[in-house]
Amino acid sequence: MTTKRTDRAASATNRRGTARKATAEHRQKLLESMLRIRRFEERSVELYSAARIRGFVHLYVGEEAVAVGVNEALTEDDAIVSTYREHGHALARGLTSEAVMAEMFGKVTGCSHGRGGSMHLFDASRRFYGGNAIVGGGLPLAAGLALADRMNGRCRVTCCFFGDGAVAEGEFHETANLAALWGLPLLLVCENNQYAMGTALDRAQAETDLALRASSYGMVAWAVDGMDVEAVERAALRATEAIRSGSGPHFLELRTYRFRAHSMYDPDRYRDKDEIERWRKRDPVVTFADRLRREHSLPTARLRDIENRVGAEIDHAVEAADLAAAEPVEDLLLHVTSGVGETRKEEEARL
Amino acid sequence: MAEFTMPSLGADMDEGVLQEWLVSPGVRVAKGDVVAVVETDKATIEVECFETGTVGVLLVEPGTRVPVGAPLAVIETADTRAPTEARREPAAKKPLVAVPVVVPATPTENLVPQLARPPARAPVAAGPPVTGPLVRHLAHDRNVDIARIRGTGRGGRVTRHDVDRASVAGIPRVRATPYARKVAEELNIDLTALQGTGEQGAVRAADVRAAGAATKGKGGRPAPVTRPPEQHGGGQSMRGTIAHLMARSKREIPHYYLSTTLDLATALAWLRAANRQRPVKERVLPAALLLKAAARAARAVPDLNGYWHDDHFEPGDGVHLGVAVSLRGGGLLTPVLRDADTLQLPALMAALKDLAGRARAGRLRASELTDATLTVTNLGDQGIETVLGVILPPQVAVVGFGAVTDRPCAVNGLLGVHPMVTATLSADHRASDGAVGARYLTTVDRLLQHPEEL
Amino acid sequence: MTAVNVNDRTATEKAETASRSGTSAAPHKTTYREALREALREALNTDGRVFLMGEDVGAYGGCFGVSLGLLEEFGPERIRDTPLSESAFVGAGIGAALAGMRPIVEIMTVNFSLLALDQILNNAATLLHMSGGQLPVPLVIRMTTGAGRQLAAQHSHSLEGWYAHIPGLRVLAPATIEDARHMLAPALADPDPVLIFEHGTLYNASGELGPAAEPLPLDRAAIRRTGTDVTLITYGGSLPKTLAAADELAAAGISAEVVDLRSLRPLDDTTIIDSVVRTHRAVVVDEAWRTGSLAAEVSARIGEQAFYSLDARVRRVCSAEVPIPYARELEAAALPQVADIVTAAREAVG
Amino acid sequence: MTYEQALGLVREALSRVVPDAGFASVGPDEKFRDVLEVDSLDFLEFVEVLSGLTGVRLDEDDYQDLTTLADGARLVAARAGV
Repeated sequence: MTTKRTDRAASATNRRGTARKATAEHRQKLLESMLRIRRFEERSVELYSAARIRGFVHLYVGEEAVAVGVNEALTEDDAIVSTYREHGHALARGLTSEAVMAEMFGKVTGCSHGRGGSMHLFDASRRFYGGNAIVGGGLPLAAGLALADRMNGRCRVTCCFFGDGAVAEGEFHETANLAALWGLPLLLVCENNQYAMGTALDRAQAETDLALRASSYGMVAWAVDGMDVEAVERAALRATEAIRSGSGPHFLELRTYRFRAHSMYDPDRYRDKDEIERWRKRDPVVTFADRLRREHSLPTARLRDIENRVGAEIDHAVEAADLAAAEPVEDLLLHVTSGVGETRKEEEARL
Repeated sequence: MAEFTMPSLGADMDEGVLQEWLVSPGVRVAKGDVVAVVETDKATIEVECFETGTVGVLLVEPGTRVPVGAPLAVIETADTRAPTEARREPAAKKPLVAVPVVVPATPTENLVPQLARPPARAPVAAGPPVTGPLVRHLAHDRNVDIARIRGTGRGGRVTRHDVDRASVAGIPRVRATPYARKVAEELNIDLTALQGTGEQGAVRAADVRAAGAATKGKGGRPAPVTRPPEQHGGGQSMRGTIAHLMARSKREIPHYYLSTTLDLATALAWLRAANRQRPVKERVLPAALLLKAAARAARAVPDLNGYWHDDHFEPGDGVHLGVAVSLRGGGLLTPVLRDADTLQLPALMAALKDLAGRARAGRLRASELTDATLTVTNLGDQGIETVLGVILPPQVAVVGFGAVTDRPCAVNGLLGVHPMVTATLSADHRASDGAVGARYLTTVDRLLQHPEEL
Repeated sequence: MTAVNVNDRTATEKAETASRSGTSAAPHKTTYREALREALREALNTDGRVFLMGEDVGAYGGCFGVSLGLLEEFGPERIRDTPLSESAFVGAGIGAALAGMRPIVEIMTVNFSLLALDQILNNAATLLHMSGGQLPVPLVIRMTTGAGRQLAAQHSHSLEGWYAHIPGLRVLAPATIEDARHMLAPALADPDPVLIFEHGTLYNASGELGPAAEPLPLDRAAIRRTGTDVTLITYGGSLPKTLAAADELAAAGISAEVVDLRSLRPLDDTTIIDSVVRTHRAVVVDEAWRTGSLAAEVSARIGEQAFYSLDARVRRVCSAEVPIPYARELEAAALPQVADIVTAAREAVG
Repeated sequence: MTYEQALGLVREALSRVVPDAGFASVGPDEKFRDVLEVDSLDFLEFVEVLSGLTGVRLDEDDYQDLTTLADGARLVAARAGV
């Protein structure tokens, strides 16, 4: 029932999609969105080195095209389930730099009130159902969100991000089968950045063509150049339109690369330098900026405006996060249950 | 001018060793260039700098260990920026990393939480606690083994006070259950004299009560269904027990209250005459008369004589009057006059004197404190005119008598002065209604008008 | 595949199915299994957001027959058979709950729940807190538990204690027909995840089921029998054995009070401690292994809150620390029995 | 029997009933029943003991002369005769 699409077929211009998106103003928005993520992550490195952000932080530098491209295909009403490498997904979805930065500072103004941190960003109002620190942990959750939509006849998409590592988890196998079996309106977005922490793709997967793997569950699946934001956008639009028309789950394998280590904690000795350089040459932000300049869609002044606006936004986010208050310790036991305490005695004690 | 500092390279990293400089003073560096190699507990990591400019003084020699945030080198930040990296300088000229606010020049202790570094402490004395000669002599004197004492002095030293405490507690600790200790404390019984019947000879509550009882009481079977207030556990002292019970009574039992005034002229005159024929030892107090009337009335109106269990009334198997006896120095016991309605006045009086006396001396058996079917409170001696009692669960009523005092009253139309007493009834409205209560009090009144029949 | 819009079922249609379901209110003879089914039917009828999901809950009628007939009555959209993918369908239950549904997920037995433990712990129990209060998870998970039917080690676990260890979960153990019938509705109404453990030996228990008098709130234990000399504390499948032990003790002149925990998290300390304060002796009966069991938690709390009332050390009657053997005599020897409870109680009273 | 002897016996009888009573706190003319919280049962025992010690019969009518130590001593001394 499904045919495996090669890269070339995927980039075939889809008349209606490309025309609508080709305006310079829209392409500059894509660049600004990617640049916001890039600068945000660079600032996170500095703040982490100065020990003002703690814990585990996984940076998205190099994969910006995936988050921004996929987000273009989602409506406000669609849902997103993400992973611990989620700053890009959150910012692309519209969570403010301030809310995400404040969360990493552990402040009450953070998008999870300081309770989640870098790996657990949540925003119910934007149907951003958060990061998940368990590899593959978000997949069943996303299937459930899609199941509810299907049972209630709501025409919307649930998009689940996960990495190449997750494809080896049982939860990927179980969710892919369930989604295909029940025809769930689910967009499975595999960010194949070639490494599961320190384990290269071919040392972890017997079959490294992940799109081929996914198609075996009876769902439409194809691979896309994850470093080209417009290619990602086109592929995501095709997939979401098909899902909205009721043709069941779709799987996109976005081949991309992270320019920094797995986390701030990783000496990154398992990758050789020239491989990193090869992928750096396809830097999604730089290559897209060059393409826009070549096609006269990006005057230098316009680029400087974007850089300044993004820079100011991030400076403000850091200052605001610095000044914001942490949640009072007395509220420690809140949010364990929806009530004020677990037992009536605890509740009485707290009221 | 900006400082290049030792970066934090992991959640648990406090300090690092600068292994190698990859740049030297005067070299131009750009944001993101790798400038040094740092060794952490986990690995050696190439470290980038976050400023563009020329390297100034290298502050730290390779091979030195410095805390996270410590300045390693100075970087002269140039004003012009490379075009592609154009960034609007924020209003205050504030290069990112070098801003004093971000990385204060002062030592970085306040950045890295204190917890990470153990506070300086006097070296802990290794080996057995060092004790002075005086303490050793004292311990020898009191044949107390210093090695077995946990010193409370500085660094675990054994002090004079420790020895004193150990020698005073020299007597072997009695093996007893916590509840047994509590009952012993309440009945002020010395545990050490008791032979325990519990596990490995442990003294149990039953043993304490048995010791408390003057004579060998009934078999050691645990006390039957209802527990007198002071037998209830919970709370450290008798006060705690009474509080617990009274609170439960008020929470669960819907009390109704009735009060009436009884004319005792006939009864007291009869009693005074009867007492004249008796030796002082057998003299009967007015209180006994009231108790007998209360008991006989309970037999006549059985709805007030019993218990409230699982939402229904259970009549008592006889009229067993709990008589509230206040203990000197506070506290309350309610020894039980069993089958009080059948006791002749002298026998009732004797029983009352015996129970009250032993209650105050803490010599009551457990069985004498249980199974009251109705309680009587008499505060006449304390000069109180009216007492409205709180029902002791699971009973369903409590009778109250105030002081017997001469009061004005109408005697067949003329003003007279008679000895009167206010009798009250508090009853559980789940078990009975006002009419039943009223019938009870009028019965007491009628009985007291014919004292000879009591 | 057309989407069935559950919410648009007209009121009349709902009323019609309710009457057909025969949930009569008059007191009637029934079994624990039927009581569970009545509860499921009532929930499915009264709330369009409710649906049942699990392995063989539809066509097969439920591994223990609880959902027999529900597929025919409510259709495949709301009685969903799942592939053997515990992590996926429990996670899907969580996701559907986040999206406004009121799913009831049946995990065939607690033994298979280990495959979904990550979803239950790291998602269901934790999302509300990690999200700073934005994402409550109104999900009910039912699973069968316990031993005693010679199913050998892998099918005889009692792991309620593991789940009762996790903040963010409510854990229930209906031991009576009344609780089997009346715990589901309040559990569904709870905005947080609720786990209901049904002991395998209870399904066939039969008895009288009256109309919902006014069922005890979920976080209250129940005194199933009053007594004055010793408090026997237990839950779930061990309740019948504990009541039998109380009868034997009564014959021997010892008045035992039986406390049915009903809620394993949160524990109803008030009822437990009040009882022990009155009787001064406690025996905790728990089919799990002694080490780190719920019985350990209950006896620790008694030690902390009723210390000065204890006239004997707290005793625990638990399973022997051995994987549950197959052979009948061996399994019986491993599990807590009436005689063990009676012995422990007699030792306590002394 | 002299007044002093009688007073001694009254104190002796009272100490049997209220063992830990500090006599310093009770003046000869103070109502000892209130000061020492002596209720009717204790008072009856006191009368019984005093009667035993002094051989004097004390009826209920005499009670109003037994409210203070001094009155009691005077009553007993008078009743005991020479």
